[in-house]
Amino acid sequence: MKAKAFNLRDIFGDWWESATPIQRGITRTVVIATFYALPFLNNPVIDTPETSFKSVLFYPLVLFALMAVGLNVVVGKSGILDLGYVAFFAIGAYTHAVMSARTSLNFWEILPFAMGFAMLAGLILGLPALRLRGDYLAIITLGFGEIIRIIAINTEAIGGAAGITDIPGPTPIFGFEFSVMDPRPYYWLTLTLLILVIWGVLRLSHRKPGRAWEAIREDEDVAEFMGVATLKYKLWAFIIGGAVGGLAGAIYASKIRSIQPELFTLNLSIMILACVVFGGMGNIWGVILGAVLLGYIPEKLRFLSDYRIIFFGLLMVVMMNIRPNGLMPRKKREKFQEKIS
Amino acid sequence: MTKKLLEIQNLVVKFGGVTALNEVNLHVNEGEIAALIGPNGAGKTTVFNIVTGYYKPVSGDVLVDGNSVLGLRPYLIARMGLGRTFQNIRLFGDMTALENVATAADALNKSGLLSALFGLGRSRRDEKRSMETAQSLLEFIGLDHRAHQMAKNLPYGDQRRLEIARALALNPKVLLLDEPAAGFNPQEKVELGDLILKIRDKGYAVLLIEHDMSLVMKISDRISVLDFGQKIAEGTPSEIQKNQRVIDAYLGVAEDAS
Amino acid sequence: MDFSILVTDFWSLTIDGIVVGAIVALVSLGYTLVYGVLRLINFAHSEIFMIGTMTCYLVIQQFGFTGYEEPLPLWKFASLFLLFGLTAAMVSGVAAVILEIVAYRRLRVLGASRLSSLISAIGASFFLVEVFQKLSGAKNLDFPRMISKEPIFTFSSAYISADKILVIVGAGIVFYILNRIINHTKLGLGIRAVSQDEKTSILMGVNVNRIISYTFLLGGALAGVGSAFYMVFYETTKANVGFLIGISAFTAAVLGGIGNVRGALVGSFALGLFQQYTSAVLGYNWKDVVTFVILVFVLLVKPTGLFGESLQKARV
Amino acid sequence: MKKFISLAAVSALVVGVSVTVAPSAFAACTGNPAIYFQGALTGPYQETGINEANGVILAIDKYNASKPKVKVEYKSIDTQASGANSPALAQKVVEDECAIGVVGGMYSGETLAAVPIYEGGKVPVVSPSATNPALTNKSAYFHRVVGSDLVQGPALAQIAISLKSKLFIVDDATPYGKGLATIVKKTAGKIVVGTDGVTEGTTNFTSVVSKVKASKATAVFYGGYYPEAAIFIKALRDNPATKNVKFIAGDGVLDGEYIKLAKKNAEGTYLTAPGQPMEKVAPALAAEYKKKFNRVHGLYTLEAYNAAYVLLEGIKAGKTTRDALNTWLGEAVVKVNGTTISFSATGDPDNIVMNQYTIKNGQMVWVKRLS
Repeated sequence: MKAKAFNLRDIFGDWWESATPIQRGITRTVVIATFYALPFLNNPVIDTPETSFKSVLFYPLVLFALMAVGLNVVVGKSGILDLGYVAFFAIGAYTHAVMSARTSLNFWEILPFAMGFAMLAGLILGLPALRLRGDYLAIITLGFGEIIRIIAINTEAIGGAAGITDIPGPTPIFGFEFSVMDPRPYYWLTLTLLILVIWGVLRLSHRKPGRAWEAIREDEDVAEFMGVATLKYKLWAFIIGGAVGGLAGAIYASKIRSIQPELFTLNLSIMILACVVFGGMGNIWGVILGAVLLGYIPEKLRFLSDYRIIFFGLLMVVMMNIRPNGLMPRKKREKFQEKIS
Repeated sequence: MTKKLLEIQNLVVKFGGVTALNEVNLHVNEGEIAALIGPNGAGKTTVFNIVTGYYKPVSGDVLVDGNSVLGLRPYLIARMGLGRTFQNIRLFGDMTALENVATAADALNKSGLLSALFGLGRSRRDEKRSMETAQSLLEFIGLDHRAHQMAKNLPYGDQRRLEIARALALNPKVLLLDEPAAGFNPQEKVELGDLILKIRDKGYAVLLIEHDMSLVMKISDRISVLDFGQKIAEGTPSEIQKNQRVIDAYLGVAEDAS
Repeated sequence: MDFSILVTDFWSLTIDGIVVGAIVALVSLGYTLVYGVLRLINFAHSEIFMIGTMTCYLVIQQFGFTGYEEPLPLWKFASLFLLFGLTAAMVSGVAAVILEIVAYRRLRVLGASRLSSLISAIGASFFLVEVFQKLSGAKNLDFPRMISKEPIFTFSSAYISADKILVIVGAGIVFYILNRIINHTKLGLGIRAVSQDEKTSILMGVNVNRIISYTFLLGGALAGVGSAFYMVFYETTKANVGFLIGISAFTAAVLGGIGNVRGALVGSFALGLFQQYTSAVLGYNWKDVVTFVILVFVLLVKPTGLFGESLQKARV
Repeated sequence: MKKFISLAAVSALVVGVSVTVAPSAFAACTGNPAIYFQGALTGPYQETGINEANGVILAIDKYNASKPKVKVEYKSIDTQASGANSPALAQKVVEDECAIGVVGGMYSGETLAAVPIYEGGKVPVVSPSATNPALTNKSAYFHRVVGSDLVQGPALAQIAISLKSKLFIVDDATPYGKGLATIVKKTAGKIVVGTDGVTEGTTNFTSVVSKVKASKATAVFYGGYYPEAAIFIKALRDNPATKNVKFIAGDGVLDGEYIKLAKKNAEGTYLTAPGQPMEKVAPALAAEYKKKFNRVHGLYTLEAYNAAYVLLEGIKAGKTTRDALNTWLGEAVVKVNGTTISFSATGDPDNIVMNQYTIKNGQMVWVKRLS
């Protein structure tokens, strides 16, 4: 057998495969618990200097991660270049803002609507747009993102350019109060939802839908020839991505309590796309790593004031050149079997 | 009378004014290996692209097991019983061999995305079926030891055979093979011929596009010849070999291609 | 909604639309040329345009020139315009070549996914905008009035002034030269060859790297020329000036069929005119909405844009 | 071996977590109380931001120099005037136990996004220049020393009416610009002959000019900030048909950069601002400012100074906790630089000032007090 290069990922992978269910369970619990415990950390090394680390943990870190996981279904898994992901985020945010003002529903009851409207938007856009490919699709989605923002600016019924203020937060649940003061419950809530979404996405990835998406990404024509209903699965990817975006938007609105259309610009779409590619398209863990880093680094660099985006841009170029497929690229662990002859 | 599993009637195809196929009639009978030969640019691959629904013909009809498939999306045609391979290998490179085959096997499962998400029994049964189908097909073509390797990392010959396994996962009525022997050495060609015969013996009808005449002559039951979008001859291998028109139009020119 | 403006001010809107379209076209060509040879969106191309406008500004600054109150005599303007126009073309062209080397080349050699290049380009774009933000103090930079904007003559409702004539005629000359380059030079042949089929071009002995560099040079230079026209027409720039015009130009390229030079031209003028009309009737803000809706319809009918070759069909 | 790795990994994680866990409560304030400034210290709007920040610094320095019982520290958060940045930064202020008051935010958008957090942390806020009406009544902790656009909008409409004009209204789709334009449109009523909306950052006003021309308007109101206003006025003046329209705009345009960019076209622009002309109202302070920072004050330098001054008066009166200071703000009547500042229950000033300005010979000139 060839000597393997020292590779943490392989070492962990080998260990994970040979681990007993109990060992796996313990590891899972510890890792998840660590993430839940993050707001209690008070470590000057990881703290952000100018902003509150606890607050940063919620936005951008975990919210970026949630959106990146959603966008990853679209871009990473199915290979659909979506430059208008912010639209779903905005739809979710506005759904919560408008419905909590106009109806007596609380945050938890509105959440399904926020996701539902985002999914509906995905369907309405996806049906015509997903017949197109590659860069043509990219420009249509980009346009969609802008259109949603322009409509929000020009619709006085949803606050126009000034947006909506006095958005209520979530009502207490399991003894957690969601005060605007304390970002931690929001962090925990989003983290919980993120774990749920990861669970769902992983489940799909390992089954028929995951294979269909991968096949579409690899070669759409061939996937179609092999009986994959490509349009249907692309639509599903779009809708699932949209639902996660809408979810993130509703949580965001419930936290910041006032939203304006100018919060939902193309830049946010690009940022989330960058998280996906920077971390490693198609690999959910890589994508999360990308989101955490791209959310964290600008906050950490805030002390550089003007120069921080300069460094940030430079970092993106350098990193992509060093690791073109992202920090943790999608990689299947191949298994070799000796042929029994 | 033998059943015609695939039938092409009076097919006319034009690309921007150029006639690619002109009034072509073809069919594949149950349990036979039919071959389609002709010089480069004669329109052979176009036939595949028409019957699998990728292009639309100007006129004519395509019947799969007696039903017209004209105007259907390619994936539906595939599910109705046409599996194909490609002249230039087009596997899902970043997926494992097993996944490549399972993807096609999935097409015959009814369970959808939601049942996969919520782990309903039907989806679990389907998942098992896909995996078992894929595994047994890999065994059939002798690739089971490479099941968990990525398709793009397989040797060339294995990639060609994997494409065949993937097409078979659709449980096709007719298997369409587009130059399966391209790039093979003589030994591999012999093995391929045996494999195609084995496939026929399993009960699949085969439509074969191939430049290698010795292979075509050896395994085909019936051969059709295309030249400049026209069918110029049809018959058993021995008939075709004797056909003066084929010899004039084709054999003398194309011998170097193999 | 008031359609009467389309009647009363038709020619004024049309002339302005042509002027805007001409400037957009010069930027759009850069997207489409690069797309042709590399099959990727050069996201940082808008910043190449920005660098062009900054170059114009700096050249004029070097002359300590603030001719705002009274425009220059024609000969003086012409020589100055040639000076900063050519400098901008050169600087933008070189900047585009450097961009390609820094942000794309290694990725291309490694055969990375096109999205990796996109993110690299976005990083480069952030970097350039912020550097110029810093250098310019994040301010709008004011360009002096160099050519009279008094109407020379009126044409129906349209006032035709020297700057508009300059942009339209100037852009026409540039398009003519570009046409010569693409269709009648060895470089043009190389670009067309690589656009058609990179692999075969390599086999045929085309130095693909050099062709790609030249393509970036050409695209950048066109954006530089566009930036000179832009500065004369709008008389202002800032670090993020590229964003809006970049989106317009990219949309125009897609509308025309990205990768196709003629498509970029037609798409740009169509977009310029169309946006001018819709913003007059519906309001400036809604023009983008209508534009994208129209774009969806155009692409649904013709999935590769107005002039795009059906690349995907040719692939199987 | 494998088991060892797993154990090592698990234990490393556990140790790592336990070592760095710290009590979640905020560290109690050990130093002097601090007043924060919230606004743009970098980015496109830094000019206005720095002018305001310096006003706050000046007030605090003067206060500290007067040998008070409690000295006050100046701190700042740089939002770049963006609502996307301000919540996380405001959170930091709230968590700083020493922070007992905030001067800011500078623009309406960033303030709207940050106020809920200040309210949660019970930090009193006094804004020198955020004028969006939606801020009023939002929070018991929000105050401002300037009147809202509910005052500025009608004042602008009144100018248009008194000019007997047919008015065309254009806005830039920002919370400030569009908000103000909406109010102007409502109060100007029948004289409005057309509206349009542009995008912040645009340079292409040709279609807007065509619309103005077609509407036969004699005056144009622009709701937005100075960079676009300068381009817009130039485009209007260059077209013979709109050459002579009167140009009316709010405080977002009232800035030295507007004159620099629009040059002679800026002459005669009708401008309003709740901000006072510092060189007239407090010439000595303006001179002190110039000496200290080696730059001329801007619009709202005085208001920032005044806002900080009110908070400092409270501290001087012994209100050194957030709540005490906030309660005190509700009742206080402070005289500073010729203005009497007190707040209504909604947080708006009782004494609302509105000024008209114009540009004359390349200078910002105060015309009159409107209210």
